[in-house]
Amino acid sequence: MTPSRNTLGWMYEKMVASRHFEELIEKIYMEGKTPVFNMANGPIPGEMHLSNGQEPVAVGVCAHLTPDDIVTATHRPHHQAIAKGVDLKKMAAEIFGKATGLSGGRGGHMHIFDAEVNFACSGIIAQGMGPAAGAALSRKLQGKPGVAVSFIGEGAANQGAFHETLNLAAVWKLPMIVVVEDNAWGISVAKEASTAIQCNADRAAAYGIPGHYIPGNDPLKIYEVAGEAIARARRGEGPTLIEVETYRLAGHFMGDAEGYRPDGEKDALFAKDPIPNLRRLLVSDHGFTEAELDEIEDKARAEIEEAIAFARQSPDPKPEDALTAVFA
Amino acid sequence: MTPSRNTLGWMYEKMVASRHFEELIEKIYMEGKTPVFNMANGPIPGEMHLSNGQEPVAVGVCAHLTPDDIVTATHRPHHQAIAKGVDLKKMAAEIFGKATGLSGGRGGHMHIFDAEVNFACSGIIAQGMGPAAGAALSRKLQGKPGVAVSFIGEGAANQGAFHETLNLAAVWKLPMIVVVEDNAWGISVAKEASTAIQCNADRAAAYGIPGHYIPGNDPLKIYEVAGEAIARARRGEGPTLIEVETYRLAGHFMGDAEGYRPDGEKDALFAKDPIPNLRRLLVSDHGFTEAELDEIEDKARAEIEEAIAFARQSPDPKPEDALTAVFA
Amino acid sequence: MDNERKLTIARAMAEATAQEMRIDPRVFVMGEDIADLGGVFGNTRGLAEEFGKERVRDTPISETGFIGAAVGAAQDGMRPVVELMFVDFFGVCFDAIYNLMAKNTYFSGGKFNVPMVLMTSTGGGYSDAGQHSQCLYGSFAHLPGMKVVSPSNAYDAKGLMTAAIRDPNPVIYMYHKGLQGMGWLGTEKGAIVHVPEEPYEVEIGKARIAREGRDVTIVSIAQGVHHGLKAARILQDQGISAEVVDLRSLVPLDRDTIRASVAKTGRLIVVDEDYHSFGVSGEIIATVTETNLADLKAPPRRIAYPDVPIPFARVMEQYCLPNADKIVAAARELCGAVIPA
Amino acid sequence: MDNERKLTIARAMAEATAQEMRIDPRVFVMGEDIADLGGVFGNTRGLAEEFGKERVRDTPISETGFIGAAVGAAQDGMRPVVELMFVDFFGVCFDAIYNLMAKNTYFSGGKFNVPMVLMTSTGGGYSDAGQHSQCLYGSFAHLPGMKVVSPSNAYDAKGLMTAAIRDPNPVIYMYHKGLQGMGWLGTEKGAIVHVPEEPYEVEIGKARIAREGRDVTIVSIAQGVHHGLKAARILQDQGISAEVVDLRSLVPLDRDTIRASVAKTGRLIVVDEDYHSFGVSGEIIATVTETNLADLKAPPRRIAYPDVPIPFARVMEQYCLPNADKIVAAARELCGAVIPA
Ligand SMILES: Cc1ncc(C[n+]2csc(CCOP(=O)(O)OP(=O)(O)O)c2C)c(N)n1
Ligand SMILES: Cc1ncc(C[n+]2csc(CCOP(=O)(O)OP(=O)(O)O)c2C)c(N)n1
Ligand SMILES: [Mg+2]
Ligand SMILES: [Mg+2]
Repeated sequence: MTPSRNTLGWMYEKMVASRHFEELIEKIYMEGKTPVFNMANGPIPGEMHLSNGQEPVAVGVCAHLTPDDIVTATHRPHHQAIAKGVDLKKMAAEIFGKATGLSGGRGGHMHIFDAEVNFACSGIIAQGMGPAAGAALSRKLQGKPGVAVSFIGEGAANQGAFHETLNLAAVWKLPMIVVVEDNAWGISVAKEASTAIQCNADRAAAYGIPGHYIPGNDPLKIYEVAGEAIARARRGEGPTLIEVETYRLAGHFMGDAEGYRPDGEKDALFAKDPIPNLRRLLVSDHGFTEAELDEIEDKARAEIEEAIAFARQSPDPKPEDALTAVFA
Repeated sequence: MTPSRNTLGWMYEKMVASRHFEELIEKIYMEGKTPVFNMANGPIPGEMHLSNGQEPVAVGVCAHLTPDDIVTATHRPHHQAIAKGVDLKKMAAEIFGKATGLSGGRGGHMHIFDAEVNFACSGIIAQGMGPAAGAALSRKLQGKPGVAVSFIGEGAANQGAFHETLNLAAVWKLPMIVVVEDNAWGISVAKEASTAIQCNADRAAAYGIPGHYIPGNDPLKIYEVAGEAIARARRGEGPTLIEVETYRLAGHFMGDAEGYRPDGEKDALFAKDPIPNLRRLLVSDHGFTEAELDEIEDKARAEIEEAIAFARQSPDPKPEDALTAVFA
Repeated sequence: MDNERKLTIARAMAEATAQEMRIDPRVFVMGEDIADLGGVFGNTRGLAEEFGKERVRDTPISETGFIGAAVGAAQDGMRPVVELMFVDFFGVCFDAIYNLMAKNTYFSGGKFNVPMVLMTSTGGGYSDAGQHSQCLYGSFAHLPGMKVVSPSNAYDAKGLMTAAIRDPNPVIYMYHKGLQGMGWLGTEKGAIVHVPEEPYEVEIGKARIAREGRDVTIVSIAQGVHHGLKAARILQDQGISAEVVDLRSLVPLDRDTIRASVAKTGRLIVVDEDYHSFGVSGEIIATVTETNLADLKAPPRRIAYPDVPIPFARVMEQYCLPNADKIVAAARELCGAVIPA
Repeated sequence: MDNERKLTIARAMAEATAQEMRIDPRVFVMGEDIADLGGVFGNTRGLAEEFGKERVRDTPISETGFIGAAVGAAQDGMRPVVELMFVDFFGVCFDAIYNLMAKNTYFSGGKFNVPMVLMTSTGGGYSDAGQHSQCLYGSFAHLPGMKVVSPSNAYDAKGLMTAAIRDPNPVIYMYHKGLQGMGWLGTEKGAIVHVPEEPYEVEIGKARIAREGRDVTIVSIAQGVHHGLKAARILQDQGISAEVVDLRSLVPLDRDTIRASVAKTGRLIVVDEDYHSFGVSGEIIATVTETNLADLKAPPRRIAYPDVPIPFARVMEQYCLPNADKIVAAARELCGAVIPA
């Protein structure tokens, strides 16, 4: 399955948008946090987990999804949210903790929820999986279309919820895909120090479902494999487990000194940055012109900048609104 | 690996003892519970999960263990406790809730703890696994011999703890064995309704460790496979996952009407009762005489009856001792 | 009326669920042994037969998985009724409950809601030991974002279940095993009461005066209400008039009803089968003293489960449990009555 | 003395652990990111370097697995010090904590004991939102079988850690992120105090009078103690003398010290960053009113976290958190002082 020209352009656009989003967030996050880095300060306080380098997974999978499909994400959700079509302005505003944010500032960066496009998060490792299975079950019970995709990190594949949910989805043949973003690290702990086997895709055997490992952080390959899995799920044939090699170009969170990385690892990863890679490929193999791609980039960046500007300008929530929206 | 004649006799003895224990418990449990069955009444109140039919797993595995090795068991622990060498009198007294019981009546049937032989339980599904891994880790850290065996049911293999613990044990190469007693049912839910694959032993692939399925509720085959796994663990080569087909000849707990069983299942199981089977085999293939086996049986039964008599005669705990032993 | 239809709590719960399932296709039920077996405690009996095993589904022993799934289904527009067989098992799945179910409405600023019911059995008294006998009322009530109810009788059981299923929010529905009306768990007769056939709601967050009185207020929930009522009958013979408040809900907590009662009686006894410290009993006492200090004629008292794991041995467990005698003794003390030898 | 050695809580915890590891080979440490990284919150810094990665081991993200393992290791004679990175994650592993760790001593009639320390970070104030900012003091303190401590300063941090490691029982050691002395979480200067080099214990279960006073008692733990001390300084200027009680332990709870203080002042404010209802604040108020009703000159008050999930937005979170101003206002009210406009 090769993406159409349109889809290729969309993928590139969303990757650029996602990266630009992270770059701006990164810069703004540091405002008010120098010379002394204190998370509580600045226009964007709290923890910040950037997704730089992991864009291929998000676009390769979400290219197959409609707003009606379900995605659950993690503590590192921006790239997936952007690829899923979460409202950019409201999302940016949420990350700034503004009244105009998706949840009026209650959730913040680790709790991006957009009911319009069925996007939800949990900051607790692997705990988005259960809800994804449940949404898939909901569609099955209602006889309504829709697949649910749960994105997790490779570190999350050692959490009990991973096992329970995959077994449940398999027994009930739910239209669900679990996508493991293998960026080689769970904070400072390397995959091989935490995971008994090399490749989590092999764990599909424990549930009698298909499992695929995709090396190379390659958006087109991801597109292909995810497309087949999602089509399979839509046909009612049950869940698939996909693991994707990807690169965490940033620290685990902002402020991470990354002392645990072997020498040279970061440089090697930057040399494999998937965005320039895809750009080259689009020109060499898919007939895109440089001008066209520049235009796509400009558009992507402009949209992001608009969203960030919206967030900046938006008002703070009323403090006492903290007490509302606990119950429906 | 074939058991020695001595071991064969031991296995038979412990199987008979275990069965006789359950038969007596079953009878006494009903005292005070007729004509109206109320769990709270009688000399043995509370839930009661019998192990009739599952004796082969216990003896086949525990034949390889010393008192110094560790076993963690479940809500259905009697057969394992007996095979592990838990003090029979104190165990019986514990099940009666007596002052002379293993924990002075605080634990009861689902919480059989005997520090003398490193035996512990949890009534929460699969939650004995973590402690077994930890005991294995303890031996590894101390450079002391000892393996830890965690017995669980096939239903427990869908619990998150199963996954987390096996991964942990595999990453750390712990001297640990997980033995899944596949009695086909988790209360009223059949294995195929709860488990995405036929055989939990295949889940070993998710941890890069050996996995073995043993059909037929066959104590000799269990002895062989467990022996290899335990020897491997003692050599420092890491954990093994073993699943054993076994038969639950009783209800899930006393009072279970077993309406969920297909017609004829119980009869078919009784026809395969492992105790008469082993007896026949010992005579036909291993040169035991009927008289010898009668003697073994008598000895086993006598010991059980003594234990039960001890329990019966023992005094109740002091009510206010409920408030003690919370902390060391 | 003697020829009125009386139900057990188990049947009342099942009836409410069935009635909602008939009118609302979004309602479905899942949990361990809730289909063929009808629930270990009988509260889903008959549902699988009527609605089939798609809508009434047995689950693997994977509480994190299926309670998490209920959250996702609820967010997707369904109305799951899900069972955690014993409340004691909450430790294997609490994240799905308190970090997802209870918070996703808030995290989404109200854009998602999570209309689900989590049924779970509570309580001891039948020697099921320390991992199968707890109430844990306080553990659930302490954490924001979920309603918490527990009926003391079948009328409330049905009405609370109907209200819980219809509620757009997550509701923890705790049913006490000793009140279920399953013979094998013993039967508290007072829990088996008249239940109308037609659907009705009992408002979540409203306490009920189970018995009026003047001298002392006994506040409790579920099984404790029956201990309170028993004590009140004994006290009446001894010339002490006890009011019994059945909380029915812990979240929201009907603080007004509690306070009004103590404002009248001037004396408070909290009866709580959950652990003594850092739980329900402390909260009720604080609730009263914060606003009604001047009304108190005597220090408030609590008859709660001591801070120890629940022992198996009958004599030990019974020693620890609240009961009418303990309440009577406390009430007499509070009222300055002579304690008979 | 200005030239005395001052440490952060993070360093004090690491020092205590290292000292115990040197003298006791049974002590080992495990948790996520505690080896190479030295703990996200710095409390295991230097341990892997000194003791190697066998004794200081990074774990997979498998809290049920490795906390369960700690229980088994403790029962087998080791003394694990294990970390749950944020207390908010307790929902994925609480069974191992409260059904195993906390109960196995009891279940075994004292034949096994479970000498382990579970370290976990608590608290908000830096906009980490609803799954990374909770205190959950009440959730742990409510359940029997585990001790629960939380230091407000580095001296206590070291002494409590030493005591916890040496204790034959399981101890939950809660450290408040805002007090850790990690610059990136802000730094409460009052937490950085003199810490002797040699090992010492601070007795678990003993509260400390952090400041003496006559008019009102402020009871708190961890971060709340500093709010209390700040408030006390402000109140002093306004002619109100506040006593500040630093609980240090929730289990065992030093009820005597609390009661003695209120017996003296007649007024009680509980400051609790955990959720308002069914938790610590209710328990403290009940503790006092049960025995010292007559001493109370005014109704007890609590400044606690409201019963809502913790919001991300700074203005919202700060609105909800306890702080010195709220305490000052409450104290003035209790003391009948004029509230300045
Ligand atoms: C249950 C739980 N344990 C621990 C954490 C703390 N934590 C946050 S992110 C993280 C690492 C996750 O690694 P991975 O799943 O590979 O995702 P990545 O950060 O690489 O995207 C950890 C341990 C958590 N949020 N939840
Ligand atoms: C976490 C948890 N969930 C549910 C239960 C209730 N329960 C007790 S035994 C049982 C079935 C267990 O099945 P299996 O593991 O196959 O063991 P068996 O009873 O067949 O020996 C269940 C669901 C429990 N004790 N713990
Ligand atoms: Mg990762
Ligand atoms: Mg089974």
